[in-house]
Amino acid sequence: MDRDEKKRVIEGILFAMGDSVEIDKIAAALEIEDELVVELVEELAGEYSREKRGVQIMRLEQSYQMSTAPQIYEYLIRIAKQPKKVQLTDVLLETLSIIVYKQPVTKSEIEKIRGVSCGHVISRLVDYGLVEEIGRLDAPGRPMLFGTTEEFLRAFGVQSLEELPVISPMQVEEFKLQAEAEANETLDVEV
Amino acid sequence: MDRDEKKRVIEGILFAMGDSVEIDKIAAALEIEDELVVELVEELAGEYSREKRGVQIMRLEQSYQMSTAPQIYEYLIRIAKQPKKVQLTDVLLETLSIIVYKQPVTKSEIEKIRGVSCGHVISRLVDYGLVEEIGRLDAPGRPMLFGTTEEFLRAFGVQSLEELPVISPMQVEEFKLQAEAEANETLDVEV
Amino acid sequence: MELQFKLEVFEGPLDLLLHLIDKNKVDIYDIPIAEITDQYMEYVDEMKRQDLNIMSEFLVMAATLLAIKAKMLLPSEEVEEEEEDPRAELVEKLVEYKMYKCMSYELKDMQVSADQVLYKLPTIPQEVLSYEEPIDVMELTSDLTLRKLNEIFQELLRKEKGRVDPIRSKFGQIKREEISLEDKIAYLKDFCLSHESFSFRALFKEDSTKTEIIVTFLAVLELIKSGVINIRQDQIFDDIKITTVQQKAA
Repeated sequence: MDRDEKKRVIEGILFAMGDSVEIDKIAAALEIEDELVVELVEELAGEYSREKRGVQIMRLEQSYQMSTAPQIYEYLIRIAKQPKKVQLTDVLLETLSIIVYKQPVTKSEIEKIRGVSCGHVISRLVDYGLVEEIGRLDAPGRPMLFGTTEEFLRAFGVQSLEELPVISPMQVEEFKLQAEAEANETLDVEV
Repeated sequence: MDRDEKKRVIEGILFAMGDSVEIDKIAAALEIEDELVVELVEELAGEYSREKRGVQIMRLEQSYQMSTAPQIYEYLIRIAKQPKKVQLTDVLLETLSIIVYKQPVTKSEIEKIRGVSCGHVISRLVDYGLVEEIGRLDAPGRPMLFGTTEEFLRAFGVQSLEELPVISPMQVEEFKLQAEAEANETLDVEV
Repeated sequence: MELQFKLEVFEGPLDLLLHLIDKNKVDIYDIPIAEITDQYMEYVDEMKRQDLNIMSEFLVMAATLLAIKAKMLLPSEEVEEEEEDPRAELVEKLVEYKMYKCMSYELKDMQVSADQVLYKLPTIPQEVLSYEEPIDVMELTSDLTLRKLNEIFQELLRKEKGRVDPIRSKFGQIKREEISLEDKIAYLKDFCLSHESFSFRALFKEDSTKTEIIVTFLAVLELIKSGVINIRQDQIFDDIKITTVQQKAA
């Protein structure tokens, strides 16, 4: 099987699976090395984007997934049934952001930060598939540890957790200044 | 929107729908004539087959559908068939070790030792064939008693349970003393 | 009722505090505690009027604020060198909370832009999908030895011995922990039917949360009001003795 054939097979696999497919699974099916899989998929993804195709290939941690290109969304929603988009409330987002940046984290740690009980908020995030139990803490009661899922990466359009904005008090100050600047601009316009 | 852009949108539509999509629906989404849709899809399908892609576009009556190319079926089966990596997690191992040393043992006894509910863990071990129901306890509710299977012995290369490393009452006493000593130490520090 | 609308917005006591700090344009590291506490209490009073159920966590914070305020008012006798600012712990909490709140806005923006991509369902022949490889137990247990199994078991026994409190063992599950005042009142009424007199402290387990204690206290107040129980406390900080008022046979 030559290079192009391999790419073809990978294309078909990503299409048929629909979901994200782990690199090592593709490698096993094709009986090639993981590195070659990455190389081939990246080539394929490059062609897609160069040719401005209607579909794209995205990486999610150690997996690849095929999806539509964002540019055609407008036409697509006229015909494709849009999956129910979960509107995350501020409470959910707040709790999620703690899990994102503190994972693996227990419920009581989250509650300590938010200052309110979070049991039902966490279960909602679990229901939405954004968060899952990723183990247990080796402490009395062996409390569950929560972390984010692959679905989280998809929902927030990042390939891996490393791509998320960094969190530090300084950063927060900066956001605040930005927000203030924006607010002032708005005021200027109004005045 | 030029011709290429239209083709791009059609590609995205066929991908996202997965199923067959009627020509008139595509036409409506793009606000173009049915005839033009047919022309564009056929062009797209031609490109796919010329480039020997892993996916193809087929016409079905008054619809089009995107599917995998028949040539890659073999690999598709390989990837779909890949067994999910089963692993004995810590939770499974812990539960197994209790069953090994306490058998015949009920679910609630196991849960008392582990401090968390174990129902699904035990059934997983039963699924793996390492553990089985070996009777019922003559007590209210007649709870199931679990023990290890022959498969377990085979997997660990022992001929009988007598060959298992022993935990003596003396050892248990020792744990107790240790725990007490630790507790006292903590107190000393606090005083 | 403008205030009512506003109150619903706060996610918790920290959120409300941050709002007050922002509104007063004061430095989070140098909170004028007396002022902020007064304003906080005002909000809490308003909330109390609306919904007793959301109160407990806000009350815990109120108590904390009052304690800090008191500490700051007290003349620090012969100032021990470098006495810690009583506000320090609260400030640390506020800063951390604010950090995550800020990030949650970032996340929100990211979600909006990630929304424009669609995926498709798997289209794999059913017979391929439903195939399940049998589990190879030998492979599964290949790097496991009896010795290791024995070690795991011993470790478990050790942990079991060290586990002081069996109730804590249930901490792992997510359970709904909001204790509603209504439930607590119902529970207490029930409890009164079978207990003629009991102590307030007897109502709690070792691991009862502050929230639970506060809600229980509120429930006790409610039952006094409706004449179900009487209470007596001999000294401040003493246990409260509760006696059930004999109900007329219905």
